[in-house]
Amino acid sequence: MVPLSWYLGLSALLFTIGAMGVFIKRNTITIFLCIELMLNGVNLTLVALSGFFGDVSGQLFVFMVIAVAAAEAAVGLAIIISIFRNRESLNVDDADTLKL
Amino acid sequence: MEKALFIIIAVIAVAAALNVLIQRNPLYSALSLIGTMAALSVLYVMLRAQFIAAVQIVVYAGAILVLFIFVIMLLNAPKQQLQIDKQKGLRYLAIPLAGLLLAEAFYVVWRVQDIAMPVVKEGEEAVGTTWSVGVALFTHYLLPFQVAGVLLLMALIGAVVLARREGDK
Amino acid sequence: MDQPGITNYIPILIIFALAVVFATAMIAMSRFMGRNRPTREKLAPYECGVEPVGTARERQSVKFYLVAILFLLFDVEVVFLLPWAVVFRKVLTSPEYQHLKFVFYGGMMVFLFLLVVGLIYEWRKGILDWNR
Amino acid sequence: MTTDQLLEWTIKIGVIFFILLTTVAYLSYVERRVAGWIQLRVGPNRVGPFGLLQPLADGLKFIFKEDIIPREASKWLYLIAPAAAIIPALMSFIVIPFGSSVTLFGREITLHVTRFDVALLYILGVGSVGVYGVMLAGWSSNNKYSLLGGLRSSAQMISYELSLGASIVGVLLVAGSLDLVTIVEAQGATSGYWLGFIPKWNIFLQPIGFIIFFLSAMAETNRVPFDLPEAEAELVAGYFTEYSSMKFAMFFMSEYFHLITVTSMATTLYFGGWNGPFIAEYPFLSLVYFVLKVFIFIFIFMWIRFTMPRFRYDQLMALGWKVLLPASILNLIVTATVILFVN
Repeated sequence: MVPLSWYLGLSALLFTIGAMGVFIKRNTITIFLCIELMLNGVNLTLVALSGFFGDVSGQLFVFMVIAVAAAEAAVGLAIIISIFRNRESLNVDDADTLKL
Repeated sequence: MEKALFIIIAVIAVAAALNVLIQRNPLYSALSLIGTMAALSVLYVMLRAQFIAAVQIVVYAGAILVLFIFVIMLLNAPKQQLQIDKQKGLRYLAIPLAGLLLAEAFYVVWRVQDIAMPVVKEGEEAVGTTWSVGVALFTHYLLPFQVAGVLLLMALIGAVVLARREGDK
Repeated sequence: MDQPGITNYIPILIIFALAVVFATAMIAMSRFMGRNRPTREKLAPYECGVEPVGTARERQSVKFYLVAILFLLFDVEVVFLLPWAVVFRKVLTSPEYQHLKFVFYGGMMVFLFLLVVGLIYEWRKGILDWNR
Repeated sequence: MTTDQLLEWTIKIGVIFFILLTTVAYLSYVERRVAGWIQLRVGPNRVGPFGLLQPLADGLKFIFKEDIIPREASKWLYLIAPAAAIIPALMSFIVIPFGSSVTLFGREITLHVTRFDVALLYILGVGSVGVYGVMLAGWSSNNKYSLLGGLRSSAQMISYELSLGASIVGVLLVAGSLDLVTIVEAQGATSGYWLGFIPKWNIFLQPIGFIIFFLSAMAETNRVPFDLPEAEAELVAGYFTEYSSMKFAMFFMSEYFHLITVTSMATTLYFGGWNGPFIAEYPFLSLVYFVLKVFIFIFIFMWIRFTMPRFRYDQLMALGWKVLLPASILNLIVTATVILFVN
């Protein structure tokens, strides 16, 4: 049996890698990918706790997180596309005026 | 046996996640993230969350990342041109912050009490099957489910409004 | 993995390993078995015998992106339909859930209504017309 | 899990793998013979009796052809793309039930590799991952035909995946399980007959769902009349224009694997899978029935290929989004309402 702490440790590691990426990377799309990575790290925690406690709630949360991630990716990438159309750049620093 | 499998999968997941950071081309980063998604889906199966594991593959690997790669391919952005980095400081902040986050997380993990997974009796619907998720979705989680429907509709409208050119009506 | 249902997933790992080995072997075979005498013309992009013009790495129509975005959102909605479809008939027959019969039916009809509203919106906005 | 069980899985997977490869090789031969027959030509008949050794000759020729990597291609992605196409195509077969169980060497052997709770969702997931091979091949070749073919093909595949998934929901409403073995058993003789002789196959409950499924499956596998991505007249060979040698063969094979997958799914979901008369007495017949049904479907696919003209791209997208998707949602609502009042 794999102990619960291993799963939690792995999920913390994945979350940290994602958070680091948000700081280090300058490309908007990569930052977005790192946010997905952070979401997945948290999802692992929820599923692990759900499995170990025998309660389905954690998995329902993950289901909702996945739906939110899909909505977020759709709208986020639409924003990135319209910024790219006006600025010809994917750098986050060029998108600092709160308008398209 | 099970621990060995966990370690292999965990190494794949972390390596793929690190590769997302290392690659300069966002296309390679996105492809690398597929590896993490697939590895996590294996872990979900090991945690008996069978339905969520399949949804992870269908939605994350099969739809969300497809959309990412589509956008990267369609934009064909020029190679990152030289420019003055406005927030270079953030980069050096990342390492200590990551260290802090990890230390905090592992302090919690270290304090976690190890419990055994509950044993499912023969003939009883296990947690994590399609049946258990479906029933929970319409009993305890009916409101979040409907809100998710509204959210998806809003995302649909928002994305179309944002992505269409101003010119075409 | 002590639960009986979970071990049944192991063949996925077996076939994945087998498929990876098979694919690698085939790529390696084409690399090393065939002859290899590259010339400049042979390695140029194929454009029906005419000298290649420009590069293929250009920005493409936003239509493709809109299709992908619609696919993503509707795909999530289809995934939400699956667990409902699986439980629906058993719920109707089992006495335990008899009082929730119309919750299962009505809840999904509201969800489907939202889905159809989204589809009609796209339709009216002309997103589904490829020609425009 | 015991070593015994592991061995059984490995042997089954190995056998199925071998049979599939042979079948795919011979499908290319059968397809050309059918084409010849429909168009009053001969088809391949030189290599061996009736040209039966043609697939072998083709295979050898593929191996010894020159392998070209175009100058401006992204080398790694160009190499990975055929693998990304063929690996998902191979993976879906482990959950398809080819027959009931037979007794062999004194032990009972089920004619499917494995069964689990989310088998159908697994097939859908693996199928949706298959789109990467097409996208990467089109993009990495750095060829205009490839790129346009890849984009068109992936847009088509994802569009029709939706109506495919939504049409399957109708079957799920009737069957109440994602496990393919359960779905097949529910259509078997044990659940009785209507009017005493009509078997309880889902096709009789879901005729509209089946038509949607059939059209979407045809578009999913990029077959005529939905073969826009490789419309020879305009796009050369579509996303694999630049590929040669074994890598070309891999794309070719993965298309045939997809063809077998969707026809097996049509058989399993709508036509009772391995069910048929006398399977209780002679279990081996179940395998025969399954293969027979699958081959009838494959023949229909080929027949359509050589008789129908091609769609225009805007017609193709309109069919998927404006006809099949709304129809499948409507089918779903009607099915659910009927079940609510009949049960």
